[in-house]
Amino acid sequence: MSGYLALSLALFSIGALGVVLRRNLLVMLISIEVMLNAAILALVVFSRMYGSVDGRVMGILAIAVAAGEVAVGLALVIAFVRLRGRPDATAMDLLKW
Amino acid sequence: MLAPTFLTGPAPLELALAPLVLVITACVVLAAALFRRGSEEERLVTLLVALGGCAMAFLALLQLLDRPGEAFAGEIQADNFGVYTGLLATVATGLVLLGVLGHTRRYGAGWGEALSLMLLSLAGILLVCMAGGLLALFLGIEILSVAAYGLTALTRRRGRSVEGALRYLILGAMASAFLLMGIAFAYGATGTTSIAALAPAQKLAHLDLTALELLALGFLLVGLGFKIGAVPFHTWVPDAYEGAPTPITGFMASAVKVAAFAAILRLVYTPLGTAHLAGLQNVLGVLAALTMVLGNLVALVQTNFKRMLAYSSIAHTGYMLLGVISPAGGPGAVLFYLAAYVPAVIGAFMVLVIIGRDTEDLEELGDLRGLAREHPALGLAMVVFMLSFIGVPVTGGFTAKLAVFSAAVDNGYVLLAVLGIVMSVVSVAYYLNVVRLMYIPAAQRSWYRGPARIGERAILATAVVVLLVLGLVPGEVLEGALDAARPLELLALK
Amino acid sequence: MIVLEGSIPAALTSLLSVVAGLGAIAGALVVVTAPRAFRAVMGLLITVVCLSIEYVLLAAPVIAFIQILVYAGAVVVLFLFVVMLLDLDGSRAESSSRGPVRWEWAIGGTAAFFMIGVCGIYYLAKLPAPAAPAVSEATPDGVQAIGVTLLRDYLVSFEAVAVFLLAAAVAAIYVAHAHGRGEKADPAEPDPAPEAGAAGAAAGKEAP
Amino acid sequence: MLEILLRFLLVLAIAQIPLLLVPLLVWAERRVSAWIQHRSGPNRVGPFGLLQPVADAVKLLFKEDIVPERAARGLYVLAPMVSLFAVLVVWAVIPIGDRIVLAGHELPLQIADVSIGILFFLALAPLEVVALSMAGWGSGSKYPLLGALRAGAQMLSYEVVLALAVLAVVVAAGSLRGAGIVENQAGWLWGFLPNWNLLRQPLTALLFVIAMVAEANRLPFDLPEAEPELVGGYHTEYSSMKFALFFMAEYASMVALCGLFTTLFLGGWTLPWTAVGGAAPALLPALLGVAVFLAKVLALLFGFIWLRWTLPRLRFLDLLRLSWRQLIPLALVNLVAVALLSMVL
Repeated sequence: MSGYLALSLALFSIGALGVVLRRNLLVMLISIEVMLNAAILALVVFSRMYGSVDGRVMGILAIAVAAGEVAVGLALVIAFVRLRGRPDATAMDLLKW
Repeated sequence: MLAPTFLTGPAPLELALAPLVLVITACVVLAAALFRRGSEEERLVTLLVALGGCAMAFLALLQLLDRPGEAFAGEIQADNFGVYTGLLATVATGLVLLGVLGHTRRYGAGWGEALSLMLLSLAGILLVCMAGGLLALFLGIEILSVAAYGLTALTRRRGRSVEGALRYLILGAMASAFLLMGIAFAYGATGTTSIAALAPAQKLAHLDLTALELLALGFLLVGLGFKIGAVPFHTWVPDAYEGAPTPITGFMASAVKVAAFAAILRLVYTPLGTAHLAGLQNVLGVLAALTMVLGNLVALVQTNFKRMLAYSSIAHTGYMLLGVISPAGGPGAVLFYLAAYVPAVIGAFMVLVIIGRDTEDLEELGDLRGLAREHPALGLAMVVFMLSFIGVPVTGGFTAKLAVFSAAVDNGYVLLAVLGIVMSVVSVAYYLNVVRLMYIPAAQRSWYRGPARIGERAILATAVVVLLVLGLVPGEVLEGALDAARPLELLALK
Repeated sequence: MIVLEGSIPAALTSLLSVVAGLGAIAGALVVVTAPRAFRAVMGLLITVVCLSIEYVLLAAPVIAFIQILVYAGAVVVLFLFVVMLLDLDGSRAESSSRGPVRWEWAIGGTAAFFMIGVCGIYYLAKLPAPAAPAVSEATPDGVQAIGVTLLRDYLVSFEAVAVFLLAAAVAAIYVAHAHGRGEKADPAEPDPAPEAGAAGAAAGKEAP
Repeated sequence: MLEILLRFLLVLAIAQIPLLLVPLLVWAERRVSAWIQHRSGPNRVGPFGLLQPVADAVKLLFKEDIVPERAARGLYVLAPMVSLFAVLVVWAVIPIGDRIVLAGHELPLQIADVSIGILFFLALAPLEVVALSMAGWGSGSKYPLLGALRAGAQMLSYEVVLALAVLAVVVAAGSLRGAGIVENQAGWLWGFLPNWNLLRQPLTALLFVIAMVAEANRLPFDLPEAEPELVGGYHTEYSSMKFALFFMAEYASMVALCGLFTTLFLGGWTLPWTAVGGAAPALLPALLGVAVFLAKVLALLFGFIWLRWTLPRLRFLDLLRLSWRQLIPLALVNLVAVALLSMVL
């Protein structure tokens, strides 16, 4: 059990690092997906630990939420690229301070 | 198929009626926008429909006042705290909608989408306010966030709008991941998903799950810190506020903020949170201090009015966090603070909307130069809003700050309260700068022409009157707020 | 393959779970280090598939296959679609994105997350053994249990997800749609680079 | 031990079916197309040209294996393998017959009788798109990229229709197991017709067929590889055995989809008006059931080929419009109607 949780924490950390370090907007979105996946893994692990269905049901709904967030994120990236030419966070320079 | 209600209180459907009405109205508005996209009259009609939806939601919520109940396996919990915050958010949304009543020409593109997203967002906010389960709370936050991303990017051909939305989305989605992780660990530590029952586990009592509890609270705190815009997690606030169209900014600064604080209050004041209250207070106290200082200092140097208000809203988040960490009287004070903050912030953004009605968005501080001489009524209203932000007596802002700071002092946070007062004094500089600019003479500017529309008059008058009432005779509202938050306090003081 | 308990030796399942866990971490590392978005998506796919193997091992096959269905079937394909779409003008738009990494963030972030991870692992080492599930999901009853819980205890959340998806769909379609009526680019801002125009036109043609 | 061995052999045998059908299909496609166009078709190698696929395979084996210079090598090499893998793995949950008794052991005629079989199929089938995207991107050239883009959009659109149609059947049958759905179709409709979902839910079947053709990338929906426009789409740059793998995957996916259709709508291994498939799992009836199943699949495959040589290709935007504007709303209405009806009845 603790091994699974360690896996979840590790994935979460790696994903968070990806969001913070990478400048490619698409990669940042993918890293967020990794973080959400880590959270879903934790839900399933705890569900197993308690022998109840709750965690799994929450996980199923969370998967749907993750997918919806990606859709909006990708739409925004497309709109952004249309305006600025590349999916790059360094091209975000209109808003300062 | 629904379980029969075992309470004498309201029927299950009645509890969920307000969000339901909003979702249905949103669908109607969306369908109308899909099939008939065009004339200003049609836009006006859809706006009225949306306003009607808000009004019905308001009435549905009003029904539940002082009639607490829970339904749907405890996922909806309509206590007074939830109803109070829900009413506040509904009124805020209604005011914003009223404010754009005369602007059907100005905000042509994406009209139907904007209205329906706002209604859906409000439905999410109500779900947050009345959530009885962790998952429902999370989903409410997700609904309101995803709608807010879309609303921020409403002017999708404008680089700043898309950029602000994208920054908002990346940080917001990351915050959601933190929240979900926190919820997972909270479930792991307690074995339950109900907020009310979120107590350190009895089921596995022989095991030490403190580590899980701490991890859960840590993740939840980071996630909620993002959503309320507290300082190390605040960077999205100015970007989103500046990028969004001004009425939307008003919506985000008012209704969305109410939801964020409802969520943080609900989660801090659970058995799980109060079991680690001292630690939470330390962390949140530091965040509050940072938030107040940074928000006020950075607001000093802004030249863009929306951005300045964004930093000022961060500062107000800091003041309200003082209330969050003060179990005795604090939560009630936060509720009252929200009630006083919402009309002022909506009013301030609406002044911007009104003066830019016929032209481009006017959002630089310089655009306000000489405004009060040309439009005395607008100027006067703005003065009231600014004074309320500062916390000058007679306005609601004063009573609110008094309530929060005295709660903080009562709970032993004298130093933080003093810091808050000092920072309020600092804030005088930038708020009064606005007033100064409005009253100095200036060349003719491109403000709106013609008489003020009825919606505009109504919204400004409402905001001013509410602020004055809250400043002069706050008694009943303050009592109501304190009463509504009392169950939360009791949990902590037990 | 679903009825793992009993039919396969325990050593084998724990070996499999370790391998899948390492695979998931490897996939996540690919995401973070990949020079190009396409490889990062492949990394996500690896992580997702490995995680669903873990779910099967955790006796939760339903969520395992929903995970693959949604992620491999929708999320990954959507990502690939956008990556390829943005690449259509041939400029390999994304390869320019190895911009400056902020080193103070890198060091601080690594330290912070490692601390969380290490503390977590240290404390969590004494978690309880799993309780036997009330109903095994490998039976039709188990699938039914999930359905019943979903629609009885989590009815509000289920409906809320529907509302969420509606909001997400409205927002995404609106934002990604290219040709709005009566809209102008903001005159106060610099014109987008010429290749952006090309990408935009291509996107306008292809996006459903 | 014997049981495990028997089961292993049985699984091995069942897994060969789509692979064995591929050469037959290749031959049939060429013969049928020739027949439709009043030509002779391949008739030199073997009787009726039956050995033509073998000749083809030998030829492909000896072709030079090219990796384009601009290709992303890993993705380029992996893509065909992933493609074939995705197709073959979904075959696991399709029951080709009832149970069979071998040496005293009763074994299911299915690779894996999982409780969520249909979900398994729906989950793993889209891996095919990922493989096509890998090929399109990995080739590092323009036509494959366009083909992969089209594949992505097309499959995303039609996957929804397919899933909604399948869901309607699942709702009516109350089971996610392939065998469960087949058993649900036992009995009679109005006393004399077989109780097949094809007859009970004709609209669902129609939706499924349309989505199925789109999923298999077959004409009139073969936009991802449309030769006149895209040279060959995602497999333009492939040669030798890698190309052969793609080729096999395409035909094998047709076989798998037809197997799913047979399971969902045609009563699987049962033959109406006879005892086949209903009775005890003796050896002969079980084998007869398998034969019935295969006969149904072959008939469907013939339909696939017939369709290809009869209908013209759609335009790409029309294809997407068809899905989002017509089929998905229709499928949603259908699903709700089926759910309501099965609640009432």
